[in-house]
Amino acid sequence: MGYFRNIKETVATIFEGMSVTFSHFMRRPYTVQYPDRVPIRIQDTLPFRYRGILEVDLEICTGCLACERACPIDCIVIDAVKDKDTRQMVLKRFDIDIAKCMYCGLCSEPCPTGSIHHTSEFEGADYSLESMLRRFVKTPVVAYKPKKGPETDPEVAPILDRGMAYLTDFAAGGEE
Amino acid sequence: MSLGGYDVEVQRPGGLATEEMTLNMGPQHPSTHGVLRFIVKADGEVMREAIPDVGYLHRSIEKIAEKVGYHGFMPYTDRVDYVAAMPCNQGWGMVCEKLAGIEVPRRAEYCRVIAVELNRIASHLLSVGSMGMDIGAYTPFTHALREREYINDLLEELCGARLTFNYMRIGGVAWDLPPDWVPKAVAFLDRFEPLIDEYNALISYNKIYVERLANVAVISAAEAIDYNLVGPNLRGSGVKYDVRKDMPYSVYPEFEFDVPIGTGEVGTVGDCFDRYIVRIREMNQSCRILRQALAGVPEGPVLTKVPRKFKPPVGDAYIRLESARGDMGWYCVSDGSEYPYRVKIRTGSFTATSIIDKVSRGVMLADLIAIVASFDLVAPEIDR
Amino acid sequence: MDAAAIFERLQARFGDAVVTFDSGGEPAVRVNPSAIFQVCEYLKTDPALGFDCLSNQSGVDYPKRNDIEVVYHLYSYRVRHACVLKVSVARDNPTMPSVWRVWKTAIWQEREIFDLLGVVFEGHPDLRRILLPEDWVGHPLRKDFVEPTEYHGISTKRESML
Amino acid sequence: MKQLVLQLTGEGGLLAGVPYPLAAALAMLLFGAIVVFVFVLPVAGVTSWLERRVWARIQSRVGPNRVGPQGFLQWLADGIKNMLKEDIIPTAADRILFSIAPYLVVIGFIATFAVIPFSSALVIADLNIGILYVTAVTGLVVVGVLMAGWASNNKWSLLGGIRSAAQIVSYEIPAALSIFPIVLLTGTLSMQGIIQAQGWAPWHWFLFHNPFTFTAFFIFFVAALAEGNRTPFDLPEAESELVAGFCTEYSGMRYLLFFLAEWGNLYVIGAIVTTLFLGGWQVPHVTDNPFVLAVLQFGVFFLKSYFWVFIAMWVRATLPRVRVDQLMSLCWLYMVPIAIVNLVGTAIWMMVVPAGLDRVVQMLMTLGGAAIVVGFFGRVRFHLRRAKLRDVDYYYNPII
Repeated sequence: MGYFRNIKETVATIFEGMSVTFSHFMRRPYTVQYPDRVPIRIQDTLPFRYRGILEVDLEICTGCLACERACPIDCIVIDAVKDKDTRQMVLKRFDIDIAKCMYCGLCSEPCPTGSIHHTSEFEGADYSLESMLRRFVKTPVVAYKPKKGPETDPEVAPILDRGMAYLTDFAAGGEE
Repeated sequence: MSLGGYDVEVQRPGGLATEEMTLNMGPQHPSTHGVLRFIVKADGEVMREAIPDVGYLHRSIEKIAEKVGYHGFMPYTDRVDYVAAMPCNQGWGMVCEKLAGIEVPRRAEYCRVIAVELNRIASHLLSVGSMGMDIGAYTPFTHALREREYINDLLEELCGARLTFNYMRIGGVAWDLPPDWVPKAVAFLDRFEPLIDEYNALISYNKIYVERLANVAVISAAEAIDYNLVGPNLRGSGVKYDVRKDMPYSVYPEFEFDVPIGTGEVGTVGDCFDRYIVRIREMNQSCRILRQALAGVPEGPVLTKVPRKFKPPVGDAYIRLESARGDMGWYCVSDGSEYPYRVKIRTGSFTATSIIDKVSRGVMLADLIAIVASFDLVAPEIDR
Repeated sequence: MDAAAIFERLQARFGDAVVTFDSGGEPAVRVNPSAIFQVCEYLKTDPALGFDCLSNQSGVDYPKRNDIEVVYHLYSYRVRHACVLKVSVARDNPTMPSVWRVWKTAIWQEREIFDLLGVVFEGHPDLRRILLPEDWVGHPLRKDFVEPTEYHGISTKRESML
Repeated sequence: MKQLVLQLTGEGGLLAGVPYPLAAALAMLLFGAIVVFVFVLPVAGVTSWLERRVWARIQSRVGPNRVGPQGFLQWLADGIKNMLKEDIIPTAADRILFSIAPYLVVIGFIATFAVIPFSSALVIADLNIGILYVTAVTGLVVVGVLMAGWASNNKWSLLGGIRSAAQIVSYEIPAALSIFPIVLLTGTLSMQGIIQAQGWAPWHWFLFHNPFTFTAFFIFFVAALAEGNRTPFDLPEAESELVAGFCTEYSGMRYLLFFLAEWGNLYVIGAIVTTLFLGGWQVPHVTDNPFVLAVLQFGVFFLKSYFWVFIAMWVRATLPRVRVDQLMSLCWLYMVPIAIVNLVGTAIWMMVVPAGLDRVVQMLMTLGGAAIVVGFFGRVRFHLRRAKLRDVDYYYNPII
């Protein structure tokens, strides 16, 4: 009869549901007590590909403007001028508006040296929009010029290695 | 008031003087799934009509597409449906590839399928979880989100983001599968599959839950097709149609999987419970696809050479793919320039919202919540 | 049935004045705007065609050709085939019949086209703006749409810090 | 207490010269205040903390664990925060009704503490109509909730208030009908009398007295949950439907009072269930020291009632919410008829079943109850195994 079947089903399914919920008393919670009660900083647990706040290694920036062109929302502005005397590219300005950035990663893909890349830093809260503007060039610097063969400068070499690690992680084939 | 072409007359036996109440549900209501508003005309607890008012999340993504170019639009597609961004990525990739006639490497197709199916599970988890929450059971929601977090971890390792993936590119995917990633994904499936059964034991077949959903908002197959319901909503009405099976794309023909449909096991075919249980079963099927895909990832490149200044020939293309919310249509017109001439995204939530007005007549106020949840509406997808 | 076969059937029924074949891009059937309702009704009711679903309806603005093209992507769940219809309406007076009596889904899809492109669908039961506010001026997906600088006193532009 | 007041007002007492009725009234007020602040408020508060912890663990979360040891003082922090918040009364609201509604709700639950027997001696007033008093006084909650819903001048609030009124009034009937079998068995309405009719051992409890009282227990518990607006009957404040139901417009302290009443009510439910069906404060005879005995009895009573509080929390974490029409059909089609069957059945049982068989049935019922518990833990073990065997350690495992 429907009447008693309803009662039976109600009791049986509630019994089953209650046993599932009770079993969770014997399982460990899965949540992380961010930010202060974590054994390791969350940033250190993030994968290599994590797209956090952008960073630029000026030492290996070639000033090619590929990232500026690739950015769909124009949050990167670069002023690179060719010095008439030394015939070198000089970076006068390299600004990224982190407040505008949407962390898509399209800028780091075409970078020839991996100079612009995402870090695992994601804590970006601040009190003003102005402080979200990252100005990487403090004083004009000479752009990096890729060498034939391996990098010899002991200061630049590790940075370049890191940059290339980001770059080789991308799937090959995008360029043409 | 005449809205949507229907005039509603309130019939009252005996002339009991009651007043119709206009309730404004949303945009700040707890269970409107994003930003969605219903103008509800209710007679006590019984609704006369519920007129959806959409547009609160309209970000003019289709207009943006005309300004940012083919490559630059990829991250915007994440924002079309942020619960299941991978299918949107794939949709944009597919429509551009169809326009330009680009062949995607097989390994890239496998990567896409793996990412999309993981994302589909994540989206369905959110859907069934929030369904439980809307019906008043909070525990299933956290359990579902807990498993979703694992998927997010996996996708984060794959593409560096948890929500707005931007994983795919025109002609393939941006990153190859990371080393040691495949065993992790298999381990997740091993963990997750029994938890679907646990989830069913906890909530799906709970009598109260079943009673809340069975026979509510029954949509017949003809009605569902007429209103262009897609995906699990359509299959809940008993129409066996899945783009992955019926208009195969990518490498889906290589996988074995079933298309679950609503059978009316606790009520009528096409009720809220059918739409719900179809999603649960689709998670099982996605696991099946994932196991096959993860076992058989071929070697090779994951991205073809596509010019950075991507200029497809003049013409138009329309593709369908099965996103988490069903048959998603991407229509793109190219005028041969660097920028798409026109992009139209036909999403499942948009058409599902249009039927709410029809099915919500004469049901209880609490049922509207169940109806909205059962359609798995995602507000940004409605408004785009 | 592929697009050519569908076109042949339509041609036999309606004649060349109403339908033409468009092979640029995806093969499509171009329909005279005044006859769109009859064509759609035929497509739905004919048992061999059986297009029971309007899966996508979109509008494209062509200022150079001075017309707005409304594109219908149809699908038949019964026969499992698809077809594309294209209708061009004059840009300065974009009016065409609504097909909501054939497919209910057209109610909302036509509202969206009306909202974003300004095509007026005659006979539509509820032709209001859907995504934009009721008092919005202009139709943004038209190519000549200029974004207003402010809306109700709120500026639509933000100074770039860069 | 009477002696204490007499002593104080008598010759050489602290309050010599004060008329006895005034002193007695003052003493009552003072005692009531002490009870409220020392017992009722912390009980409601701790219940709120416990509920959040229990919920959190069921949901794989941690829950409040920052204020005090294991977050034990969270309720205090929340209370102080809410006290300090601005008390907003909407301009469109009915100011007077809006202001007094929360107090009515609180009175409705605090007044029940007057008859709850914490031990054989610890009871404020052992009324001879105790259980009737409880059902009557909790009716005050309806008035408060309906008042809050109406006075807020908000449609969601109104719907919540109406739902609540319909619900509480309906569920009073099965609740009362389930009390009657116990009254039949004991022949008294007094809470102490009902407890004294039971013993310390489970087979002495009315829960396992006969099949009808066993069913009556569940009917009563479910009806009490419904009266206390607890899930699965939390329709009046159904968050996903009515925003916050009757307390949508409330904030600050008044909002707090509603929740104080809700959690306090939870304890009252547990206490009444314990009294009626679980032998109340009955302990085995271990000591004659009245003080030790009182502490022991209080402890037993407290634990038993908190067990049912825990069950209510656990139910809340498991079940979804019923719909309004289902709520009513559940009450009138299922619970009321079954409660009447229980009542008649108990009466027949008392007449038909001989005393010797009675004892056998009680033992069998107790064994049956134990079997249910064992079966339950079997299912729990099954779920644990299914989940645990395949647990993955690939991921970052948090340390709590």
